[in-house]
Amino acid sequence: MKLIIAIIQPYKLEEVKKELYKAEVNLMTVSEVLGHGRQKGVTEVYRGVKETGNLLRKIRLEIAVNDDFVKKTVDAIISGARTGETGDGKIFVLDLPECIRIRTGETGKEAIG
Amino acid sequence: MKLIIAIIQPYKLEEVKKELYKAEVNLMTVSEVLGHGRQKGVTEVYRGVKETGNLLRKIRLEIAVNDDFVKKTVDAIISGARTGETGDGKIFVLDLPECIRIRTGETGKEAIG
Amino acid sequence: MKLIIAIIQPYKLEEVKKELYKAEVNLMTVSEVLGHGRQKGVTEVYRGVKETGNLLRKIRLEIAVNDDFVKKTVDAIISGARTGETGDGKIFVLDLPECIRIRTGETGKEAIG
Amino acid sequence: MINSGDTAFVLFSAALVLLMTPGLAFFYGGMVRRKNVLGVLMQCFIIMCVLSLQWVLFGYSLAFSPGNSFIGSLDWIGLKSVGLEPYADYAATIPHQAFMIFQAMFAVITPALIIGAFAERMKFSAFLLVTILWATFVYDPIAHMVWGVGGWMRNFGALDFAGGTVVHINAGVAALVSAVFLGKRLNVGHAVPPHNLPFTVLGAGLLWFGWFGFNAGSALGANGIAVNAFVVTNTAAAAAGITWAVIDWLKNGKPTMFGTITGAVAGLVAITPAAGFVGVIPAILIGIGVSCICFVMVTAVKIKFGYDDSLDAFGVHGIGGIFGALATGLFANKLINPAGADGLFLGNPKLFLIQTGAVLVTIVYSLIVTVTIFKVVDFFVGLRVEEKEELIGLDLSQHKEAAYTVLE
Amino acid sequence: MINSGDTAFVLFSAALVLLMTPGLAFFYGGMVRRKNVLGVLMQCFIIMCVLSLQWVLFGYSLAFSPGNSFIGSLDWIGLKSVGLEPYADYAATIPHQAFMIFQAMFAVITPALIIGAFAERMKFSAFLLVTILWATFVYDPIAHMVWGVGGWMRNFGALDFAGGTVVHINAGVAALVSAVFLGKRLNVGHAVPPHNLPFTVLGAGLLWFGWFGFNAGSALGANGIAVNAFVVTNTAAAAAGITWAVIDWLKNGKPTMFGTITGAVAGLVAITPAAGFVGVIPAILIGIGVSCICFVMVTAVKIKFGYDDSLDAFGVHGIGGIFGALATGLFANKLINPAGADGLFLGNPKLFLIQTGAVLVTIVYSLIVTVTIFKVVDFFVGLRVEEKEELIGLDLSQHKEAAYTVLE
Amino acid sequence: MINSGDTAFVLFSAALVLLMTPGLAFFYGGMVRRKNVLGVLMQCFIIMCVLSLQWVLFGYSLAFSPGNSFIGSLDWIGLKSVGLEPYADYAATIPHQAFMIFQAMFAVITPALIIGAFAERMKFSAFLLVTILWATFVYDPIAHMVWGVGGWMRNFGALDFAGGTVVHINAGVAALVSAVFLGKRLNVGHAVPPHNLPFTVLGAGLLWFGWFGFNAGSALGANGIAVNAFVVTNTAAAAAGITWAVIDWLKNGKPTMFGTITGAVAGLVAITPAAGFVGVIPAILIGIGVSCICFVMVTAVKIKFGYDDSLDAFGVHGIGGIFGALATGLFANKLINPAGADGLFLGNPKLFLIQTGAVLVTIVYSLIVTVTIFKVVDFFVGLRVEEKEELIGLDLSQHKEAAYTVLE
Ligand SMILES: Nc1ncnc2c1ncn2[C@@H]1O[C@H](COP(=O)(O)OP(=O)(O)O)[C@@H](O)[C@H]1O
Ligand SMILES: Nc1ncnc2c1ncn2[C@@H]1O[C@H](COP(=O)(O)OP(=O)(O)O)[C@@H](O)[C@H]1O
Ligand SMILES: Nc1ncnc2c1ncn2[C@@H]1O[C@H](COP(=O)(O)OP(=O)(O)O)[C@@H](O)[C@H]1O
Repeated sequence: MKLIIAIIQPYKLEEVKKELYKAEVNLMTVSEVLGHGRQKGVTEVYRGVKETGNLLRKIRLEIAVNDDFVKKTVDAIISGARTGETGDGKIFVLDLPECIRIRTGETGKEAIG
Repeated sequence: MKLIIAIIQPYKLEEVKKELYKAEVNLMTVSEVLGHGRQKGVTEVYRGVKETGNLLRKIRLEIAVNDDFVKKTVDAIISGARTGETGDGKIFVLDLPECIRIRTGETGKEAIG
Repeated sequence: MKLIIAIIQPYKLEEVKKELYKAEVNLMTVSEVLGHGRQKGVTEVYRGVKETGNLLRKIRLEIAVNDDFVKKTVDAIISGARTGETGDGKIFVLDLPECIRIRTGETGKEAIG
Repeated sequence: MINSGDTAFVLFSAALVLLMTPGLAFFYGGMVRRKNVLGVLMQCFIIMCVLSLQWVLFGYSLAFSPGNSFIGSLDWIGLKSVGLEPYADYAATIPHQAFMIFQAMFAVITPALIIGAFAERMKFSAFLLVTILWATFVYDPIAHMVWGVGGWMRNFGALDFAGGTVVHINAGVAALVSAVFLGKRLNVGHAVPPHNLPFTVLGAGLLWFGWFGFNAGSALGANGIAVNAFVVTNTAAAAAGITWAVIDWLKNGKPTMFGTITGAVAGLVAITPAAGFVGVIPAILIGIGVSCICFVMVTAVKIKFGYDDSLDAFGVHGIGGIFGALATGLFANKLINPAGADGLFLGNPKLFLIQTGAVLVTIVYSLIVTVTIFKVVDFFVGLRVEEKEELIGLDLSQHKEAAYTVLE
Repeated sequence: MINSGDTAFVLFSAALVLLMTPGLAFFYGGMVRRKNVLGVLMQCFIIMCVLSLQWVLFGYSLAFSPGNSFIGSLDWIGLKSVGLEPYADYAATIPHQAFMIFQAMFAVITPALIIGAFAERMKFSAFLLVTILWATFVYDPIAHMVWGVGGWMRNFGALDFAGGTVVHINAGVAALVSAVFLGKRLNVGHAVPPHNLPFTVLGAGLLWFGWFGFNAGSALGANGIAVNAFVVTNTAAAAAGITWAVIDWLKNGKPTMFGTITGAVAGLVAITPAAGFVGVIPAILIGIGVSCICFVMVTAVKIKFGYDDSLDAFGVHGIGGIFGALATGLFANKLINPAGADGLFLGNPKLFLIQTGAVLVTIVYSLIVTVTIFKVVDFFVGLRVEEKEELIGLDLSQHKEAAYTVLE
Repeated sequence: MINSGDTAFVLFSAALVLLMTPGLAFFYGGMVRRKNVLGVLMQCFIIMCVLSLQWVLFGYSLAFSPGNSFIGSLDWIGLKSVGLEPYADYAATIPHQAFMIFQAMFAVITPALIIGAFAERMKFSAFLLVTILWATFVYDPIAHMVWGVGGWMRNFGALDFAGGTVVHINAGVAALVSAVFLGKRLNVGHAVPPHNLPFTVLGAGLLWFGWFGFNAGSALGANGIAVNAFVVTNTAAAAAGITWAVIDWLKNGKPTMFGTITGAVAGLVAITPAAGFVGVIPAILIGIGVSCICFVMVTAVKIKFGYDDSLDAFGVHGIGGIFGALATGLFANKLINPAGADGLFLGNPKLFLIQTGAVLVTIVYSLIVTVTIFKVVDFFVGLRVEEKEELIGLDLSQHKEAAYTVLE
């Protein structure tokens, strides 16, 4: 099993979710983070003074999947999140040795889906 | 060492914490996330129109433990978080090759606790 | 590749960022979390009644790096975050088998930086 | 002769009505998604600025100076001849400028109401143009026809105590037009959860408070009519608030905060034209009625027809205003206000016909001119932000600001 | 004869008092946990609606129409005979309905104060029933006894300028009863950090502002007594605010924002019955005194006895009201208000005894009837939400809404 | 003779001005980083308490009792001789205490304005000391000189309708001093994004609303001058708000919410001294002018000189006040107010010189005494919090509280 962590643009969340559903990936955990990457921040203006924030709002997805779903999931994220501009984000894939469903106590493959 | 990530119902946090303390697991990192799972969202009503949100508030726990604590920790989380209804959440267990305590520079087993 | 997760004091974020830039680590993802550790909470007072919160605000950094950057990164975090008092936080280092840049589809070493 | 009590009353009423625009900003601002809240606040606030100026420069003259029966003259531009002596045709006991500034606040809030319909997707520059044109070519003439010396609806006998037609129907129709013109927001289902419902409640509280100035102040003196308007305003808001809560309870299982304040605001809208002409029992009936109708509008009609009136500016203000204007024709009572007329239920069907006529004329006029304005502005500037700007949100894309920080 | 200055004054005072209920909603709403904020706002707002109606339908009649010495008659239901002419027994210079609507705002805020005691755990339906019964069987009779023509406490010589007994003691006692009846919230330690302390500060600011209408407005005219009430209101709030800050500083190492506003509100409560009868130095002493006593109540007595008065409705309003009513018996001064009486410190122990009597009677009456009401409602509907509903929070479980969104 | 209309007017004006301090608290509080918001709210609120007391105890006496030409006497301490009869030298138609409490609100908000300059880094104890000393040794004497019977600037013919010199220049200069004394905040670049911009907008809305009390109330009666002040206040705010938006648009690509409200507040500041003396066209010019100047101050001058006026208390209030006081010397018009004087543009250069003189004297006086106060307090208590306290934030370090919770 793998744990996939993706950092995407906030305004791409809806599209990524749509693509994931298409790929039959329905389970995920989402949070709001700030990212520092290659993307230059939007210039914001406060009382006439420009400020180029270097921590930008991003969405972090955490998705645990079985091995045969990894590619599908990664592809779905990419096709939902890509604009071709810097800031599109990254996907990290980690090994996931164990997974447990709290409700039933199931583990492993059964638990993940 | 293992890094345990648990997604639980927000209103179960207090109980999970209690169970963890009982199991002598005192260190943890907590954050608020949104989860998409099997659980159907509560139906909310805004200006008379029903809305079934599909991202529900959850609590994410991150707990690094030594190998001999893994079972204890998982069991504690389960006994605190289980209601038997969908939405109870998941536990993910990752390998944790290294851990460092910033204050002292200690590493590994010493650092984790 | 490694995924480095660091929990630090919120008020140390600026310094940690400075140290990381010095070490040429520019990419990172930041979020706000609550931590339960050895540190005793500040005593807060609400309507004359004291409350020692046990979940304290912390910052969580997530940094994916190539193997040869691990030590640099860890050292930079430590030198930015250490005060010597409990609460300074922890660094967790996980294996990162794969990393993908959404924008280009690059993977592995190329994608990480 | 200037009366200090009346002057104090009208000035504070004006201050209360001014406060309604920030109130509306929060009422609306709480409802939108977090990335668009400044967009809404900014539109409300800039209207306070732009319309305040438009009004003293030429708006007041167009609306209230004696002109023909459709529009005023330019004799009072820059407040020429609008001094500190009373102008008895409007108010005999307060300085003329007190009347002018009280009316200014109405001119400010009316276009602000429309914002609710096109929230979260309109270009700021287009919004600004539309606002100025609309104030000049829709609001000012309608105000003149209904309230101005020589205005034909005024002479015709139409009753509009505090702005049912001029303010609410007028703005409501423009709202519908704008929702249709701009099309639906992207990625938006039926209900968009308010990003900060307490802000919306705060806004509703300030609106209720300010509405006392709006309605009671329209008596233009601290007299019995003002007291009556004050009392029925409070009563109608209360009745409408409960009514919505009850409908929610019956239909959706629980009474909601958002529903209750929506109802209260609908009640305030509906009592506006009637406030100086009806008593407390009709006020209750008006409150109950308006919540029922608006509930149907925003939960069924809007969805059926598929226009995206984001924050229900038409569904609450337009419909509430129409209902209130007609209800005035039903319940008006000369015992309350001898300067008014009796309504249908007191045996005078004529008033009801007049009210219906006034409503229709306002709708038609507002519709035609608003459509024209939108067409022109669309042609020259374009109405809607780019898709990416909309997804990112108006705060960053139109104003280069974020409403909230994430860390400390 | 209607005086426009007095009428303007009373109408705006009524508007200010109306604003106190949203103010209270934010004062309380900021203090609760995030999942319960709409629960509190909704209770406050629905009270604005329900009590506004109750009052015009029959509440005002029960409280103020000439009846017997305990309660009014039903002669004025639906505001029958309550017109736009003055009713000299209450206020000779303003329309009768102006007096009525000013009093309406008091009838609204009083039950809203009680919310603080049962916040975060009461069933909405039960809350609604309790509120209506309590307004009718506790508030209206007490208001009649203290303020109504023929009311026995009024005839007895008890002084309650703006509602120390009628509003604060009355509500405070009910608050204590409700806290005891409902039991402790789940998973709650001694201090629950406010989820949004700035909201609480906003509420405190609006309360302070509105309280000028509450106290000065109770003079029912823009006269010297009103000015005096205004001045001492501000002074007592200030003195009490500082006092709490100082106590915090001494006892807990730092002055706190939450403490300071708690003190200020306690000061406003305590000066309420005295505002028309005392000067500025007594106001300072009252402010200092009330903060000391309330501090002990909420930090020691409450914890000692273990009842869960969530937001200290009893600890601040009940105790503050008792203290203020007694202090009126100490400091009242005929030089300030010839229609009042001299207090103990001016050599008239009788007033102090009368005040003590009035306090005791109010406590006993409110206690007995409130207990009965809670028993009845508990029996028929149940008072407390289910455990799971409480853990999830009232916003979702009672109103199917969330106050804030998490993403954009 | 007491006039009820005037009394109602002044009392409500006082209430509106009181509300400005919570308004300012939110205006400032929204701007700071999340960890410091209570620090700002607390400073504003404690000033409401401390200055309200200082004023009734001795401040009013120092400022307004007949003393010498620099300062009042101690004859009116504890409001001795300040009763409910009019004091004709100040206001002949309202109780003396009404004038006193109206002025109290000015004494409250003036030191609160300074907070903007030292926000996010000042020790609470030092702040408290500075505030009390400053109110006593700077505000009270300046108020006496400008407005007090016998005050030399008053006799000299300087015009300051509602506090341009006394309030804004005075506070602005003190703000600059405090920014320089305290030094820069740690880890702060040029622009610090407001943690909650809607709070700042709310504050701006309340300030605009309250400013009607501030400026129109300064007529001390519900008369023509009051109406004029009300109208030009609204107009100048509007003109300045738009101006800033336009400058932002031209210079930075987009109009901003933060800029627009900054401009509006600058406009309110600048019109303050002129409100009773100029008409609506000068008001527009004043609004346009002040936004241009303040824009340059906060975007260029401040950065050039490198002082850290955190929230631009000097840049907006100080500079806006100076500009307004001088503009009064240009535009004042006896047709508006016969008790005033004609300005330079009406052919009377003398007034402009007098105004310039008054501005300079105020600056010099405020500068010298404020520097002394800061030196003394620095010596005895230290002005700035520890580095770690500053990094953690004032909320936790100075008040042991957090403004918001993170979970439920
Ligand atoms: N090495 C990394 N470690 C952690 N987070 C990263 C890393 N690289 C990128 N990110 C996250 O991905 C976001 C997008 O990265 P960025 O470099 O701006 O875009 P792109 O991947 O298109 O070049 C960043 O804001 C950051 O949150
Ligand atoms: N495969 C997964 N990857 C990431 N998060 C998951 C996954 N499965 C479940 N979750 C998280 O766990 C939460 C509960 O899951 P859900 O399916 O609703 O309940 P249950 O586990 O009881 O069936 C989800 O809301 C989501 O946050
Ligand atoms: N074993 C752990 N698992 C997860 N988070 C941890 C663990 N140990 C520490 N943390 C995080 O690090 C923070 C600091 O830890 P603490 O024990 O207070 O300080 P120190 O590491 O200096 O002894 C905690 O608040 C918590 O967020």
